[in-house]
Amino acid sequence: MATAEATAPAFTLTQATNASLWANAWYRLKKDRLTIAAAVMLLTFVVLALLADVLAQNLFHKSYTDQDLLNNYEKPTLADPAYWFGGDEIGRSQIVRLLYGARVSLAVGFGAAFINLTLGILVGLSMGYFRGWFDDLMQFVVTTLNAIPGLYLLLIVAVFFGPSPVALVLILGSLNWPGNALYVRGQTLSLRERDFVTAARVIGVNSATIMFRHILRNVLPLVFIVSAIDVGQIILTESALSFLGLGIQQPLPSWGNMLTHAAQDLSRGPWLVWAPGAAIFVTVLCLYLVGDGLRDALDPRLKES
Amino acid sequence: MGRFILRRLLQGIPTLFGVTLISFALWRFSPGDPVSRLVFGAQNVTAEEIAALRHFYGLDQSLPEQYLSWLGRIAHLDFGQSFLYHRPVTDMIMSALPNTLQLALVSLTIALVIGIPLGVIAARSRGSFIDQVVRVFGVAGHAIPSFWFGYLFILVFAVQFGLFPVGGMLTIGKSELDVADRLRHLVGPAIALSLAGIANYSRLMRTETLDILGQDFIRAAQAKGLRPRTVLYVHALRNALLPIITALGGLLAVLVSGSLVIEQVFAWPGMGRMIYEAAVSKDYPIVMAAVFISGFLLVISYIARDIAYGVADPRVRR
Amino acid sequence: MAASTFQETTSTATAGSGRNLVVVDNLVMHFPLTQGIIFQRQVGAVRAVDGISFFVEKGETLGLVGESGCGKSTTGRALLQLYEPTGGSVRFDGTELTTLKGESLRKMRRRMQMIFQDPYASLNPRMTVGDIIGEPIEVHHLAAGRKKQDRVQELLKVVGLNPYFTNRYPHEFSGGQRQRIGVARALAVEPDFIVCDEPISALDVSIRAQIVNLLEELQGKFNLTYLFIAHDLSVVRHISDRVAVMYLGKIVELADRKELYDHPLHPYTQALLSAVPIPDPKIEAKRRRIILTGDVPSPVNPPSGCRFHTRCWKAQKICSEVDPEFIEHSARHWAACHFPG
Amino acid sequence: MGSFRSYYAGVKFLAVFALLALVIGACSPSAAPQTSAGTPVAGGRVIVGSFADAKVLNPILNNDVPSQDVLNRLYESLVQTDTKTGQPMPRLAEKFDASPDGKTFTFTLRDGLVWSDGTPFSGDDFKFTVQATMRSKATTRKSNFQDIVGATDYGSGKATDIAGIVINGKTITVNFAKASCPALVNMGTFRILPKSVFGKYLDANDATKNLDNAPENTSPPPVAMGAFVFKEWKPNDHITLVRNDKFFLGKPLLDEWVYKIVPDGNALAAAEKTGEVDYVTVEPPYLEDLKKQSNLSFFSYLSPGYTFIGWNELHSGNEFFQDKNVRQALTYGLDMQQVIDKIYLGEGKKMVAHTPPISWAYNAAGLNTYNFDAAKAEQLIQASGYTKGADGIYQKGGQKLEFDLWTHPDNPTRVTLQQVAVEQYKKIGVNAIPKQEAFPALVDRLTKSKDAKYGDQGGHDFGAVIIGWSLTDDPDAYSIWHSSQAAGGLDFIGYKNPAVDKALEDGRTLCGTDQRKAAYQNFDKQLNDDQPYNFGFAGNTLLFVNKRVQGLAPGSFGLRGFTDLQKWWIQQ
Repeated sequence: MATAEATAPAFTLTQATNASLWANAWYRLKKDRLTIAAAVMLLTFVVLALLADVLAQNLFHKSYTDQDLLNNYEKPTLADPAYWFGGDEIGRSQIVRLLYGARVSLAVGFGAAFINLTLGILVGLSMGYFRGWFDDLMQFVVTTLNAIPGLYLLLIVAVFFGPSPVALVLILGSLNWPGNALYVRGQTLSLRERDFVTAARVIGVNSATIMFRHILRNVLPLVFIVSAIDVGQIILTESALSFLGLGIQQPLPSWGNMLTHAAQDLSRGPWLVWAPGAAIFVTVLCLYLVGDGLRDALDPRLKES
Repeated sequence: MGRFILRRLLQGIPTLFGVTLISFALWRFSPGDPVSRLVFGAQNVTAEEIAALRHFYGLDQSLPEQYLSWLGRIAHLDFGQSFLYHRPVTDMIMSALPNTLQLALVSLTIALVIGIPLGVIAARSRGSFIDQVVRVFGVAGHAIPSFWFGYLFILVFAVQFGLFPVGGMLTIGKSELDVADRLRHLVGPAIALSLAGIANYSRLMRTETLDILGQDFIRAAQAKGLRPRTVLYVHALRNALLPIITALGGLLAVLVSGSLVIEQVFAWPGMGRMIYEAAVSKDYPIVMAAVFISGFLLVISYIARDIAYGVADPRVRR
Repeated sequence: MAASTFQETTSTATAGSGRNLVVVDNLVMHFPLTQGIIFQRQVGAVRAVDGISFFVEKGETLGLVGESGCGKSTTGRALLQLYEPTGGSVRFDGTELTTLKGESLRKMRRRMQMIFQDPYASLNPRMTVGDIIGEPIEVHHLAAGRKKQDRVQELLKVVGLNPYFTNRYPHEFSGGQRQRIGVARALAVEPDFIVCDEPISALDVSIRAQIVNLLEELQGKFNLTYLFIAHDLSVVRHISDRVAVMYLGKIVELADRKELYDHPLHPYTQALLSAVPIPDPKIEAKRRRIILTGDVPSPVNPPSGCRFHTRCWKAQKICSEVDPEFIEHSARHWAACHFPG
Repeated sequence: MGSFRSYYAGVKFLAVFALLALVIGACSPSAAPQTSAGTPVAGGRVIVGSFADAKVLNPILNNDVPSQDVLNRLYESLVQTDTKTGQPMPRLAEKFDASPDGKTFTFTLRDGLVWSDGTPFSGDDFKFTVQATMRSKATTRKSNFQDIVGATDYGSGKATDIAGIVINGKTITVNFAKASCPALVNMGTFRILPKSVFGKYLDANDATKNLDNAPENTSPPPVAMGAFVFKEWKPNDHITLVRNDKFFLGKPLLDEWVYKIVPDGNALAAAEKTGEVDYVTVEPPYLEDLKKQSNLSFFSYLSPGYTFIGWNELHSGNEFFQDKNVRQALTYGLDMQQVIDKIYLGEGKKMVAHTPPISWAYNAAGLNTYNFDAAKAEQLIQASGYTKGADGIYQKGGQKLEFDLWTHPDNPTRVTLQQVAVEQYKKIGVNAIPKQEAFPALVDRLTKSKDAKYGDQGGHDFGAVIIGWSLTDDPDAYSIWHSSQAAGGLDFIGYKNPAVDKALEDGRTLCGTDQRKAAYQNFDKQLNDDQPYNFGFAGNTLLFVNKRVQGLAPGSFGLRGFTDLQKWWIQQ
């Protein structure tokens, strides 16, 4: 399973004040071609995923469930667009399934990361801002959740809810937030002592507005970066769950279940393995690179030498 | 120090309590139960047999009773007996845990030994081609789903070239003490398991090193005539120590509970497989014990981390 | 009426003329030190402010002076209810603030503002100047839309900044300019009272006078009352009408400016004054400097009796045993010392 | 992995490993006879690869295939079905006999039987095993013995001995209280424990004593009757057995028999290729690749068992499953032969009724083959008064031919069948909605859930389910099809047919071969016509063995791959 513990960014915002954040970041980012390339790649995948319906109907003329059992294990061929990437064990078009798989995998990744992010921010902000008993209680909850092997939680919860995409988003989204929460809490603890927060209180701004307008605005850029990596981790976790038979279920394709299925069928359809494998690999890699690249760009300590 | 450790251990008790309560509730309220699985498919099982089985497994008690009697046994360090295996859970854990630890420690070492230099190298040449290659390489291993990496490793190194065994811990018939054979078996799973660590530590070290490079003391040290590389590694390492220790604290617990996927692919008889099988079979004595032990190890690893913090950074010491 | 009841029960320092805007009576601010995670127990307290009383008259500037860590900033913040005081009372224009909660407290905030020491830290780096100054206007529903924009621009003009800077971020300004933004934000709600928490200490020496002049000018223009916090006496001399000196959570001396500078009663005030350079080189050369020995004691465990006795050259046995009362030695001149003068 | 899960799941369905006499089985044609190369020599070790570890090495407590694989090496039984012919063969008993009324069974032991430690084997060991089973609180095996006269009384402590088992020298006579033809297999093939070791756990006068928690359950004693003796067990890694020089069929040639656990299908196939394991059974996806390996021998044979789609007749909203026409249409409308050919590479056989085609009780005569015929399927549906709606789905009186089709995701084989079924049924105007649920949850759904309308009659909350049976060597199918099993038993689809009940009861009480055969033929004809399941297909066991291992004789029944283990040898 993913070891999310080690992904917390190693710098804090306290020194970030002086930089013109986004302008400088963009300036730095433009020079980081690897990050730009990764971002473009990701964007391409997202666009392809969004266009899945259009492409499937107009270019490939197949849905992701259309079967052709008589001609299964069709080898990749240029003759028929639907079989550019070959066909699977019951004759479904691999490329169409990849497109819809992109939709599912990315939606699960981003969806769950969004929940992680939201929960992490809400809990972390409240912990750091209100401190006291709420902080103590949530610290306890977070430590306790961290102490249960994630695998076991996933297994039981997956058995509980059944492997639908929505359930999967909810499960993965509700399991990874403690890391985000602790990170946001740390940032909030230091930010809430800053004078601009005091100034807001003097003005009479209420707690919610202070948390969301003043503190969150300062935490958000970094949390987004953590989340970029989180998305990658979740896509990997989905594939691991598919491997265990608990991921997204057929006929709905996800890159994870396509890869798992293909890997078990290596000798009959070796071409089936490479596309979903590459899709996962490239996506996760790009998410990491974009996350790290953004962090570099946003980190005021990394001066141009 | 002794009092500090004792106090932290006591603070861990509510956590362990919470962990076991959650696990128990999840186990009990999720669908499926061990007896119906056992009985399903076995022909001509009588109602009396089913009742006897429920009694044998203690499932005829009310839920609070079951939980309390489990807690009572835990107080005597008795984890009970596995439903599925009819043997003491303690024995089962004692046979799986050392295997998992062995794998975890080796892979951790690999991750540190490869990840740290990678991070420093990338930072030293920030923005250059080398940096970009290292950035991609550091993360690449982790971006491959681990089961797929395992399959590739087996196909290429075990089947194609015959360099390493496909799986297991020892060649059948070899002595337990045959270190060379043991190492050959460790290579595949340890590398697969270390990929996440390599990605994380190289990224961490890269950030830390970039930070160091921007600081004046590097120039000061160079002025003293120290070799730049020495200065960099020593200082970067020292500064990166705290975040790495932080990361290790959690990581160790994760590794201890085992990496199911890798254990599965490489036929490694560790904790992950044990917990997994127990979870799908609803063999709760094993699940509860494993959760309890990994929770306990997490508490311990946090304490160890805090002590290490004190050693690494005198400011933290109280 | 309120003042008279105070007179009977508490220190005389709270009794001023009827024009008092702020009356602080026996204000105590302790920060607890705790141990344990689930079951916390208090093992002690940082006694940042330990029973102080004073008043601020309408339209005046009260200087509050003391070394770092003596509790003067805490006093300012506790006064504005940024902390919940451990004890004592704070009355603002006749209203008891310590018992105010929620909306009524928020309404009072309109009348009390604060200017901060560090102009870099007190402005949210992610907000534009327009948003920063506009926020109080919005919070108190003073204006909206176009009118709010106009008001923001007007305020920028008032503090001497280009009114078209509203879309810029704080980092695009110099320290002095930022402090002006901070002042504009404080003025936005048209307050009566402003706590100036060392507003110039973080600025370049060359700009300090500009800001002090701005504050004085605004005081006249908008009839403001200031509590001006500073860590040395030289700064407050120009702007203060009266000066209070704090040591380790207590006010040790309080008097009109001239009285205090000319006739300091408390040895600590004398020591502080001796450190203030005098522009006349002849006098400066003859000036006797009192060098305080020893460190400031910890506010967790303040010394018994007079808190200053550990560093005081006049200290006698009684000083370590009896805490001297804060008494009016001459008209409007209070001091807490067994051996004043 | 998926293969592991499928195997694992299969374990749960494993019915008793019965091995009855009277089997006239036919071995699948693709099982090539092994050509022996060279002269057998002693020595060496064979490594058997398995997806899962054994659980408990005590036949009384055992419930899974891996444990059975190992147990069968350690302990022996009175009789044993022949692997290829399925006929009952002498094992420890050189003679055996069943009375025509199915109530009395007699076994005569061979001469000079000894355990591996030299202790003589006697009828007391058998009796002790029965006693221990009846006293166990953790067993699911009592059905093998509970109809023996006095057995339940012994189990509850009312009696201090089992009156129905009489030992007279080498002769064991067992008397049953009621007729039970399958008992010869169920009882006769039960593995017998050494009383000399386990005897201490039982007390004739104290019914609370049993061997449920005996340490020997997981660390068997070095006292074996089988070809091998227990040596060591590294959990989840391997189990090592060593040769039993006193094995009654002759000293085995192999020195060691090792059971090695490789839980992942790909890794297991790879290990077979590299020679890390010698012996594996695999899923169809690995077939072509392993067949290309010149160092491996391939064996393929049908196993008693099949994968099916069950139609729940007691599910509100799916009452159309009570209509025979609809059920038959759902068999006609799914091209099972194509599924077998394309996905299982022809390694299987289409099923149209319950009894396995390899069983002696099977008779194809009079059985409809239900060859794929989509038009016929639609005709049948229309004949029942259904008309096609605008969405292309048949409906009658507002009720659409629409149902949830459940299976469990950890078995890719079943998931694939589910996908194909959904598509093909759509083409005949039937809407099957694919649903998947983890195995433990699905078991609960099949056996514990209650349908809102039919719950009190035994109805469960699912429309249709794809799942499989592993069957005993004996054709008895009472526990799956008898109407008494609809509430709480394995007849979870709520199928009830008096004619089927009658046939099943005859099969249990009329023990003559011809009578039983007629009974099961009757039974199959009823099911063939009723189609309470789409009976799906029976898959072949696909066995690969390294060519260095010689002397194998695998087959469908009994010891299956491990027949005549004492004759196995390793080519140097």
